[in-house]
Amino acid sequence: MDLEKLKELIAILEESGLSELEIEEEGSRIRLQKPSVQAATYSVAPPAYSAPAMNPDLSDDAGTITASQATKDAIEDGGLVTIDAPMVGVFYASPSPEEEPFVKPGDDITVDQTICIVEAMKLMNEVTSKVRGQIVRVLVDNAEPVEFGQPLFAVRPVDAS
Amino acid sequence: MDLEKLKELIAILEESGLSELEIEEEGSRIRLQKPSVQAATYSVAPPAYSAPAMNPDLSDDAGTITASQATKDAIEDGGLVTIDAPMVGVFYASPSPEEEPFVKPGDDITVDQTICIVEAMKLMNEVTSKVRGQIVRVLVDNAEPVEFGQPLFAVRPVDAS
Amino acid sequence: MFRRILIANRGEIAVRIIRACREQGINTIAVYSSADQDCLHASLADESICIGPPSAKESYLNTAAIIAAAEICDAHAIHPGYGFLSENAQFAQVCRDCHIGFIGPSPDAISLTGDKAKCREVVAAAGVPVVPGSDGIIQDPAEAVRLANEIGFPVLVKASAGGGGKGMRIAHNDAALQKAVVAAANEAKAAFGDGGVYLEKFVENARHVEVQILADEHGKAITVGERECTVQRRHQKLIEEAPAFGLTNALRSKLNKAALRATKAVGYTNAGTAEFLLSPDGSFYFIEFNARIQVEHPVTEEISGIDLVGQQIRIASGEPMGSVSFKPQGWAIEARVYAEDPENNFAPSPGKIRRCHIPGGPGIRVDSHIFPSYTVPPFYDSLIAKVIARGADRDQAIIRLVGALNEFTAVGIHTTARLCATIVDSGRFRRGELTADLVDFFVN
Amino acid sequence: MFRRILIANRGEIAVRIIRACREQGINTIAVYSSADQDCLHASLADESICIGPPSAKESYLNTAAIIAAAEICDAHAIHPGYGFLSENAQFAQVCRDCHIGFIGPSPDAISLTGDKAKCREVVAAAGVPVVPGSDGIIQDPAEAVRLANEIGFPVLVKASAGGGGKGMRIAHNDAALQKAVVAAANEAKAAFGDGGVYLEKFVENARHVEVQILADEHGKAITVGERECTVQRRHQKLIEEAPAFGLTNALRSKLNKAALRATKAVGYTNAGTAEFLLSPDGSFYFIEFNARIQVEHPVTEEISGIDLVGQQIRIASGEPMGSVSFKPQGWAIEARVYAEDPENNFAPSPGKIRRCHIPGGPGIRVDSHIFPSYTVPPFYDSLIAKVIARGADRDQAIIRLVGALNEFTAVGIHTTARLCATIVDSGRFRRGELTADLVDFFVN
Repeated sequence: MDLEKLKELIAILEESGLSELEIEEEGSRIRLQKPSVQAATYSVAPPAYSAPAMNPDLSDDAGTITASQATKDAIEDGGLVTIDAPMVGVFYASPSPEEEPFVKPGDDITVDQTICIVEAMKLMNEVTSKVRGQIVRVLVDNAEPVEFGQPLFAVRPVDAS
Repeated sequence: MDLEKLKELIAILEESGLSELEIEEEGSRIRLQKPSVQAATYSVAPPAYSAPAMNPDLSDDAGTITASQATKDAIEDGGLVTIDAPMVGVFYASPSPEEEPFVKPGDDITVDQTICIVEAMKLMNEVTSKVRGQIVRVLVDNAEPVEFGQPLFAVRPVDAS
Repeated sequence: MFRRILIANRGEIAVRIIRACREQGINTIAVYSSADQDCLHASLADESICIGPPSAKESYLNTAAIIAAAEICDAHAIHPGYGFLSENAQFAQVCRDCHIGFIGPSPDAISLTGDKAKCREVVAAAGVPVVPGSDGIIQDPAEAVRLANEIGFPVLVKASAGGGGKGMRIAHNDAALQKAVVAAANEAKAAFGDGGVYLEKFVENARHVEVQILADEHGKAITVGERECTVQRRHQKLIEEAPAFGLTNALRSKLNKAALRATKAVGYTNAGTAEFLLSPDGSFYFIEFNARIQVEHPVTEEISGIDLVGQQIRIASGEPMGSVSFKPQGWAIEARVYAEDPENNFAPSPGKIRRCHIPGGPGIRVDSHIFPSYTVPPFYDSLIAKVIARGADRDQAIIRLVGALNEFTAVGIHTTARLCATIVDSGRFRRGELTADLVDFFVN
Repeated sequence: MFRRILIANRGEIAVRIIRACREQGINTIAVYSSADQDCLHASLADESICIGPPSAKESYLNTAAIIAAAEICDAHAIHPGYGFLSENAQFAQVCRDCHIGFIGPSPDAISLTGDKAKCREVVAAAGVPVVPGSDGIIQDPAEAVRLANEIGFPVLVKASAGGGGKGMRIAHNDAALQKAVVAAANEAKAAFGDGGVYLEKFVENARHVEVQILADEHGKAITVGERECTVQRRHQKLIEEAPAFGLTNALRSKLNKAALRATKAVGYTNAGTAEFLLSPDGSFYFIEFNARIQVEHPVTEEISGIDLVGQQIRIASGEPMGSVSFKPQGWAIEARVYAEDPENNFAPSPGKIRRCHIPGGPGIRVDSHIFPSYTVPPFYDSLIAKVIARGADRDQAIIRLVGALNEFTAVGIHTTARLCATIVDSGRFRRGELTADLVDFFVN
């Protein structure tokens, strides 16, 4: 999900007389609603950050499942593991715009191998892998903002023995 | 439980520097507590009316069990049934102070037999039995106030067939 | 001063009265039906006593049970709240006969204000403008038609014993009026046991403005400002505010004077409310006198700092009002949160509130009896909370109220909280375009 | 005016700031640690973003994470609340460098007020009375002993970078003082990374009175009255009120002037508080300047109608204060409800709040972030609610607060609500006998 596009959609809805806007495409769904009628809520999969309802979550579940957690669970159900953002910041797949990504799907990775960068306060923090295995999927787009704990890669682990 | 005595106890506690007062005798227990330290709460068995805590009952149980209900349950667990006050008022065991009680433990009663009076607004309301059986216990003292639904008699029912 | 007060009511108003008593060091006795044994008012009172089965008729409307409870618990006085026995002259008389204080006006004043046609006559005779209409009860449809042609259509047919819109009909011509008189009389007869109806000119696009009165038993009476109550749905108020929007000081002063005159005319003591219709041209007409504390009293409390329920108790105990005076500050708006489903024609939505969140913070007051796991019973009024916002001005009160209503959460039932937020947040409401059809505009 | 504000805090103050932003139509961005994902502030904000693991150091105290979040979310400004980064000059400077508004004073003013010995010097130089003591940091125990014999025992040894009673010692004689200087310096070094200590005469039976300041960036500064904060336990305030009890107008006026002079002396802008010791003989001494919104700010809001958090935002955005002025009305008292067990030496009592009841009704304001099923995490401050009562006078505020605190219920954890009720309801408190040991009297 492109964050800029989302902001544009929000602006469009806000300026319109509409109360709600829903777009579904290729497995992702966006629903926007104005707060005067009911609280604003939108979700992207996986979301960079979430815009919660104006009222607290008082559902009967023991706790809220964040979208990040839901993504993580789905991936782990498939026998894969995730590598998560160690900090909030902007995700970069490659050392610089001109260069190739650190890793791409199908690549084998080893422990301590640098697999991406998360930038926070102009500092480029190299993220290294804690597992040995094969990259199955990159879960975020280049230059996309990520929150702490957000899954970045789905990896098929290889037994270290 | 003598209501006048209760009031006296309350006055004594109120005038004292104490915060709490508890008396236990012959299976009945009175506990008084001042509200500034914790909410006032006293209970008599069975209570004419209850003085609840100042804060709402937020226990995890589905609902509060009143003392009346607890008495009722205990009696019914013993295979007996209760005859309950059909209205709030003052319980009288006999038609007038000089006369014998309508019924006493051991008496057999029939359906529609008058078994006591509940006075409300100077009106003497005769309470009749809805069951046939034998009086096992009279649960309230003469001239004691009763609330709606409070068990008055424990009765061993006789099958009507 | 009364030292022990029995509260012959339930729900938020019972809780409100308990809090007022607590402030004055008065012991409280709650009465409850067997459906209400877990209710907040029964928990918060110093003592509580079960007075009957769920049916209101056998519990909260049962004079014998309530008086018996008061006698057993040695209550010095009874506060009837609103609804139930609050405007029942006979109940007030029984209290008097039993030497139990009744926190409200005299039985005579209740009788007079309860007979709406008679009250209208008495107040008109005191020089207060009333809506042109019949002098008291009309005897037959023909008389109604004659009168309607005199004062001009459309007209309203109203039940003299009425309230809440029951036995009320609007008619635009002779034929409709003849039918309306018969229908309204039948409906009034069924609802109140009194088929008397009277006629009033229908004031178009009128606002409902009411004036709060406090009158002690020593001849002092004051007004505590007006409230705007135009936003209603089927004669049920939904949003109220104080002061009323856009009134000139001259008009406000005239309204207050008229309300005081009405108070004296009906011989009223304690807290009461004079209701007026306010026409778009600035003319106003007395319509009725409410002989009780109103649901919407908190908006007046919030702008005045006067504890109206506390005043009721002091007045009923015979104390003079002393130096109480009305110095309004800021603006207050109340939204009524009902356990009803606005998307399903406001069907009652009783049931268990599994979880709830009550909003707080600056300027927010909530009067409510709900708590997590409370079950809203199907037997009584569906009001579960009043959310009141106070602000330096109307805009601030609006924005605070909208925020609080959007926070308000009760999982397990439907409520009118979000609908109220939508209405208060709307341009129409913000601009003060208050009309009787405002709610309908947002429902469909 | 800022249109998007990130709140670098959690709990009740984050909720308070969100409500203030909502009133001004400002979008809010909540940040939360992974322990706080279910928190009310994360739910109420327009957007929320996870910034780190539970440890405060890696989340709410993590400058890089908060700035990154602000940049990602395009926040125009950051409100730091109280605690955490609120009085961190370096953080305020980073915000400035990143062109993000910091809702608080300038980095220089934070630095100066944070260096308590230096601040004391500067304020004393401006003619404000300070407690007799050292000019700045003392270099060695011998110097302390010399000085103490000059000004008279007992004396206080205080950490220059201190707060919350850390690095503070009282000494009654030479030997004890020598030990105290070393111990306080070590404690201060460990707690704040700065071992500088200074000396003050210990004012016996002193009350803690603080003056609320608002100063805009155009040279206007006003006082918004004083607050009484004497009722503390181990330097943690428990009950605060406004105004302070029993002050003469002359004394009040002198305090306000001293506070304004201190404000100018330290070059302060935004909302801040000048703290004073008030001796039983009516003399007072400046002790420190708090460069943040205080926990107890609501009591001032309740008697003044001024939205202090709203003013903070307007001032930080560069707006002039305009006609804001302080016209106090009535009395307000706040009780802090902590998740602590008063019967077990105030041990923290984190855990799941299975059910809760938040009191309401006239005059009651609750600032809280709890809700049913909320789990109080063990990682942060244990404040779970502030219950604030407003009344026409102190007696009314007291009785309302006691009632509300007795209603307050949180099943599953221990709280200080009942203890606060006991203290406020006591004869000592009612009579205004406010001393530092008041809490201890009710705990043992």
